[in-house]
Amino acid sequence: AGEKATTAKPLIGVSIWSSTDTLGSQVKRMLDAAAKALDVDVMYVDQGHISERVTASAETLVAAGVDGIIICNSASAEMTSVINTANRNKVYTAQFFRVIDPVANPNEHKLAVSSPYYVGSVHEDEVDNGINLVRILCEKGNRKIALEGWEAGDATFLLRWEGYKKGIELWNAENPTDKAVLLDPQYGGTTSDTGRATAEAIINANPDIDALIVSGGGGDTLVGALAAIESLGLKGKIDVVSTDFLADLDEQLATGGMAAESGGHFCDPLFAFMMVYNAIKGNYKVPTDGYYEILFPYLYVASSEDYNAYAKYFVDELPYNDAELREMANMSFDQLKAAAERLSIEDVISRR
Amino acid sequence: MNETISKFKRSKYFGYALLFGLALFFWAFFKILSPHNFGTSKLMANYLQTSIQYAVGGCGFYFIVVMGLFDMSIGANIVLSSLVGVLLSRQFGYYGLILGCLLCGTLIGSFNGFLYTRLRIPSMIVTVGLMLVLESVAAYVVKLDPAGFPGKLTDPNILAFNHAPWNYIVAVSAFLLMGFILRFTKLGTYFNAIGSNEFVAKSMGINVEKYKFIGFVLLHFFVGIMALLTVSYGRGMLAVTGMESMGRNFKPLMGTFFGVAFKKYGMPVSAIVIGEFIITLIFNGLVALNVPTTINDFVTGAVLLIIVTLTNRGARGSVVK
Amino acid sequence: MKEVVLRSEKVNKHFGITHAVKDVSLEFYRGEVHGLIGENGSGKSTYCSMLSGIHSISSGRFILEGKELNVKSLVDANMNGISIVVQEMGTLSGLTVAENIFLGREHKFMRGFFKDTAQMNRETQQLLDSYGLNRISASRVIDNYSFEDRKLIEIVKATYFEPLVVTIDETTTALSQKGREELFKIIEHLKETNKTVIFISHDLSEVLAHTDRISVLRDGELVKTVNSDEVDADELKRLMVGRELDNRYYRTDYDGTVSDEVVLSVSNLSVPGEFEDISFDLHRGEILGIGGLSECGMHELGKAIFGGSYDRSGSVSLPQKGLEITSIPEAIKHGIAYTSKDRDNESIVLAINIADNITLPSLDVLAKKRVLNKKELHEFAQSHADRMSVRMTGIKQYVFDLSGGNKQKVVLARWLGRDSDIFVLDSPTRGIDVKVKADIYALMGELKERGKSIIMISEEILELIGMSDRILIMKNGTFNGTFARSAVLTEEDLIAKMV
Amino acid sequence: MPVIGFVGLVFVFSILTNGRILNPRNINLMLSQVYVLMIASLGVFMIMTVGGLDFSQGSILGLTSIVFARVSQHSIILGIIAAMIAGALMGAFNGFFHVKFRIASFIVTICTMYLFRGLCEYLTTHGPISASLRVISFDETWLKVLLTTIVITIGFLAIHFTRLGYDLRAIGAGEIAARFSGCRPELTTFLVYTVAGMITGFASFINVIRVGSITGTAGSQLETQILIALVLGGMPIGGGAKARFSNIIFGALTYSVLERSLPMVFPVSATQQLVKGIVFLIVVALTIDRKSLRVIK
Ligand SMILES: Nc1ncnc2c1ncn2[C@@H]1O[C@H](COP(=O)(O)OP(=O)(O)OP(=O)(O)O)[C@@H](O)[C@H]1O
Ligand SMILES: Nc1ncnc2c1ncn2[C@@H]1O[C@H](COP(=O)(O)OP(=O)(O)OP(=O)(O)O)[C@@H](O)[C@H]1O
Ligand SMILES: [Mg+2]
Ligand SMILES: [Mg+2]
Repeated sequence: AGEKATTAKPLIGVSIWSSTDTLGSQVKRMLDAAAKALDVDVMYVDQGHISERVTASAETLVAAGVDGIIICNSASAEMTSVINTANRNKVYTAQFFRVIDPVANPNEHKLAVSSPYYVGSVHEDEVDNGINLVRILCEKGNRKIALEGWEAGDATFLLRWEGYKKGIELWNAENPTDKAVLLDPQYGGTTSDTGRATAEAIINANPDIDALIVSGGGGDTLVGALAAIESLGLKGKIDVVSTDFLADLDEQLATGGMAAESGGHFCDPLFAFMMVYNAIKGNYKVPTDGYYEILFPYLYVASSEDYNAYAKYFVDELPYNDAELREMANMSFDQLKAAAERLSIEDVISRR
Repeated sequence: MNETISKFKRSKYFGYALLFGLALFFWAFFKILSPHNFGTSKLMANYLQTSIQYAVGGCGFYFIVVMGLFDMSIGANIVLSSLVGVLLSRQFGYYGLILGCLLCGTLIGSFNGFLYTRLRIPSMIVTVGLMLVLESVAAYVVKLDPAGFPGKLTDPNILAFNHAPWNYIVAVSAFLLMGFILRFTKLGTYFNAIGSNEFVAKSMGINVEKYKFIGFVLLHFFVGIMALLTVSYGRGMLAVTGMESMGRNFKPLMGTFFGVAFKKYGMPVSAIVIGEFIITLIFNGLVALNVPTTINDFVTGAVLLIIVTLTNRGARGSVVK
Repeated sequence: MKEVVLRSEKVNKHFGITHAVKDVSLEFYRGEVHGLIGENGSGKSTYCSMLSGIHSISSGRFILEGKELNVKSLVDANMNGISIVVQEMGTLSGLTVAENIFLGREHKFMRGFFKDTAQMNRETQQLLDSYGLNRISASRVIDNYSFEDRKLIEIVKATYFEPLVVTIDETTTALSQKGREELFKIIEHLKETNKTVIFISHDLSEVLAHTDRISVLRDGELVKTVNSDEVDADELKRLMVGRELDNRYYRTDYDGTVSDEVVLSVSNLSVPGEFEDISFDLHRGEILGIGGLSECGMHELGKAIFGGSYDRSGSVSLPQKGLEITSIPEAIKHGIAYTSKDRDNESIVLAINIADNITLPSLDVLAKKRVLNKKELHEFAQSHADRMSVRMTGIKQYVFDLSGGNKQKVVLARWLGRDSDIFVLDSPTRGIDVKVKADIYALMGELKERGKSIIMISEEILELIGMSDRILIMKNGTFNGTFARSAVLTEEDLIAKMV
Repeated sequence: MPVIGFVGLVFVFSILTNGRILNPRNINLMLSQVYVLMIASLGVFMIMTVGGLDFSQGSILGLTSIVFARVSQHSIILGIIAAMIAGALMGAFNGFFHVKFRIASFIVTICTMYLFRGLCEYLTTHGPISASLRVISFDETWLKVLLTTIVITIGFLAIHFTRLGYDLRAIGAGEIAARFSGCRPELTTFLVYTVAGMITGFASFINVIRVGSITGTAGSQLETQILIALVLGGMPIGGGAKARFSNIIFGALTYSVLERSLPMVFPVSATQQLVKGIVFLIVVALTIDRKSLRVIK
């Protein structure tokens, strides 16, 4: 693959759970724009977060002759196979939305650190995000909080759940007389109808909850959960927070359908893409005693004005235009990292 | 005396007694374990609301399952028809949504039926191929949607089928239509006849190919209705690829199993509706007990297997594949 | 009175090499009950199937009321005034009684798209009631009724459309005494309303009692048509059997003595609903004939001996080896062979090739330490197919392509290959042409010579008399008579014990 | 016919990818997906030969992978044995309901697909189940090739040189007649389901050494992949005499080539799948043997 980089357009493979669902299609839109701006070819393989298909996707991409892979895996153990495939075939790889936890997965971590082809990872601080969302809810006066996830055992969900639990612990430590509780999660899949059915079941079983966390799932689960609340006549009575943005978020925020929202993370893969691109170009030297890591910030939206700005700069147009993307491609890693950590609605406004 | 009992045991009333008995059993089971947050009359209405969409699909499935055919592309059709409905609703409002779902569903049905009868490939296989094709077409259709969040029903003025009474009106019309078709047209009889013995049916002058085709069209027409309810219920649809739409085949199919199992009591439609209701009841009961929904699939599978075993077992020495 | 309503002109039917119906020209009068009799396989059912659109006509034509009849399906025939009660099951399970009666003919109750089921059920019920069948409910699913009731429903179905001609193909054996009376009442009624009934039955007294004229078929040919009041049963039998008593087919010796060695002992064998408490011994080198009417339980008996019946009680044992046979694999292992009357379903696997069919029962013998050798299997199959001179393109040919006689040869080949000692042959010459028949009889003689024993279950009386050392006649599930081999044994003797 | 389908497909895609799929490095990658599929197809091949279907194989793979992962913490050999036993039990469960209660196999296995999947998800609620760290060291091509070859060879020998193959085809072609020919259809069918589960249990070993840990979705859709692969390989859906052992080999290979080559030619997933669906339909329409299907269901 190395020799190809000099002769032909680089080809970067994207291994993603789905390039057609809400979040996935946003990711694809962002990456396609970057590829066009940088004159790079991209190729997608959808793996549905099924372990064996995740590892197979890396092989498929390598077989197709990519120079680099960005991947959103579903469990850290899969990365062993992915990194081995990358090493064997001299293909750079980076994770997005995911990182290998050095404590929970020391061996995978060691492999990643020592690999000359594992470039690094761009991810969110899920635990921190979880703590934040719970804090927002508790401060709004909610004391019984239900939780709807999408798929049991998913790595990201588990981190978020940990965050929610920590958030509750913190709150209860600070307010020993006014404790809050978090219910065990139920799982609503990634589609809006299953999301709604599960949310209805949760509320039917726990009519006294005052808040619901819909922890991702690409956005459709949340759409369904809101439909459930509305149809049960509880809109405004149950505070909802989530980690995926919605189409009618402004209205939901205005009418009390939503309490707060974190999201905007579809740019995260862009930075992974930039890292791999630069590694292919030889601009970033991939260390064999570490890797590049970017902690991507969530955007928090709590009012309809916020959302309108978000819609303008993140949905209607992309947060980066061609020129900015080309410029980003020439940044050093530290600059790239800074750019990622800076990304916010204000950041985009300042650039326009 | 014995005669009366055995007569009763084969009658519709027995079928109803059995089904309501089952429903009551599960209701009581969860009610005892979780008296406060399960099975109140208001909640029962909620459960019903959730289950009817699957029952509509189950009704459709029944048409071809009684003929011994199968269709793996139901889920893909739901996705595609919903997305077409949403796309058209952007321009034509309700008309677009309704016609988009129903017409697209029916068209796909005739396409499936056409390929099946023309290519003469077993239905299970032809529909696997079609499932792959339809899923990817849906991924293209969703790209045609100009909305910021494509495939979502964002306009609050187009959500009538999302809640009572319109969702019930649509579903009940579908059930009545199915009852009507089975009872008041030749189709129900012919489907049964083809399922019972295709050769005899043929020699009775029934155009088997034609009625199989009609079976597919009807199935997918009902799937179109289910798509309308599903997309409204969830306020949007997600385009999926990689065979993930197959997950949508099975909920309606379970209702169909009930229908087929209770066919001998002459009450397929009611059995499908009550059957789906029972499944939803169990799901909600488990949530009420705070059992993780992950075990739900386990319970659903087990309950279905028990029901099929009790009602649908073949005679000794019969050939069942 | 003697107005011809239906006539056939030189009608023929070929099934592959079988010439089932040969140049049959017949006339049926309006308002008569016309009996059609003949031995098994003489072409009665085939003739009627062509009349009613179930089978196509190979050549010739039917003329109904002066117009050539050209029907493609049962329903089509109904529309033209012909209806039939078929010999086999003719109703569809899973449908209601009314739906069965009106299948393919719903138009009467269609109001546009709308099928008036209530009206259909009502009319069906009235119809059933008018036949005195009020115990049958029109809206119930037919599976709820017994075989007998289903037959009666078929009769009702066949007579509903006021057809000109009704064919009733061997239905009485399915009916109890009461059912038969109901049937004859219906026939009487049809006759009174000036309809024509073609009535097929093996029960000659019944035929004589209820028909006006009788036509006799033999080997697909019409022998003669007679007036019922001018003949007796003996005369009919002569006409039916008619052919030069083909003694050259059969064994020429009349020595029925066999060795004392008992190779198979059946005691107190029962299968509920089929036969009860059957006991007998089979000797070495014996051909034991078992005869009776089709429903007498003898077919099930053969199956039960082979271990193929569910719910069997009593015992089948091999006294020399001191063991009991309880399952098919055991029966095969200990040298028992079985050919079923239902050849296509039970004797042979149609959808695999000849070679596999021949080797299938012998695989355990052919396997050396459980390992099979392709070449050996091939040679094995080839040699036994050749030995039976199966007419085929090769042993890789699929069995469903073969004619009935050749299928039967394959069946026999597999058991010869297995080197069986005891042959339970149910209807061994069913649907087989004269040449093959002779081959099979010769083979049976040869097997006897070699000390093998044969139980031959047959509905063909001549065959029983011609081949058996001893004949057991069954009636209603029990033995009703025993005959030793003798030159003077007549068909009448046997028939007397059957009916 | 399936050979022609396979060769034709390889030929077409070699041209479309400028020969990239034949590049030696790629052949290795192409094959990496074949192992689990081919092994699990062996069991389903037998099931389909007797005329049945099995939709629960994916869930069985998921559950047996969990069993293997758990037990591998103690001993890898024990893990393989435990996974095979677990698979055999699940297969026996299918076979029992199908044979004993005479319920159509696709109904039974759809029910158990749910049942086993539910268990699988339940067991992974608190995160993926990790296997022993040592299993990753088994992720060597030569080992996977060797194991697959061994399993397939055993299958081949059993089907060709013992009465198994004859029994299966006879039962598939005519169960009643097979019974009267000395086969034991009920026992055989039950055992076939059991063995199929056991084989998939064995495949879980290869599955786990490739992915390292097991999530709730492990093995999802394997059943459909197997169905597609076998049908591409020329397997008649109703089983019987026309089932050929080569269906497994060419089926699994064709499926893998298709799966691997499409992304090389079409960069967008939706297009890949569209083409896959159409190719599948065309190959089946051209190669299916309609003569032996009297009634096409
Ligand atoms: N006992 C039965 N067994 C099998 N099929 C039956 C039986 N009774 C009726 N059917 C079939 O079902 C069709 C519909 O019957 P019917 O109108 O009694 O039921 P329905 O009203 O549609 O259902 P439900 O009673 O569930 O509302 C009939 O036309 C017939 O084909
Ligand atoms: N579908 C068929 N294919 C091939 N041969 C057939 C078929 N149906 C009947 N035959 C053969 O045609 C001949 C006439 O059979 P048919 O059924 O008409 O006899 P039958 O007189 O009705 O006998 P039975 O008294 O046993 O009912 C027999 O040799 C039979 O084997
Ligand atoms: Mg007869
Ligand atoms: Mg006959």
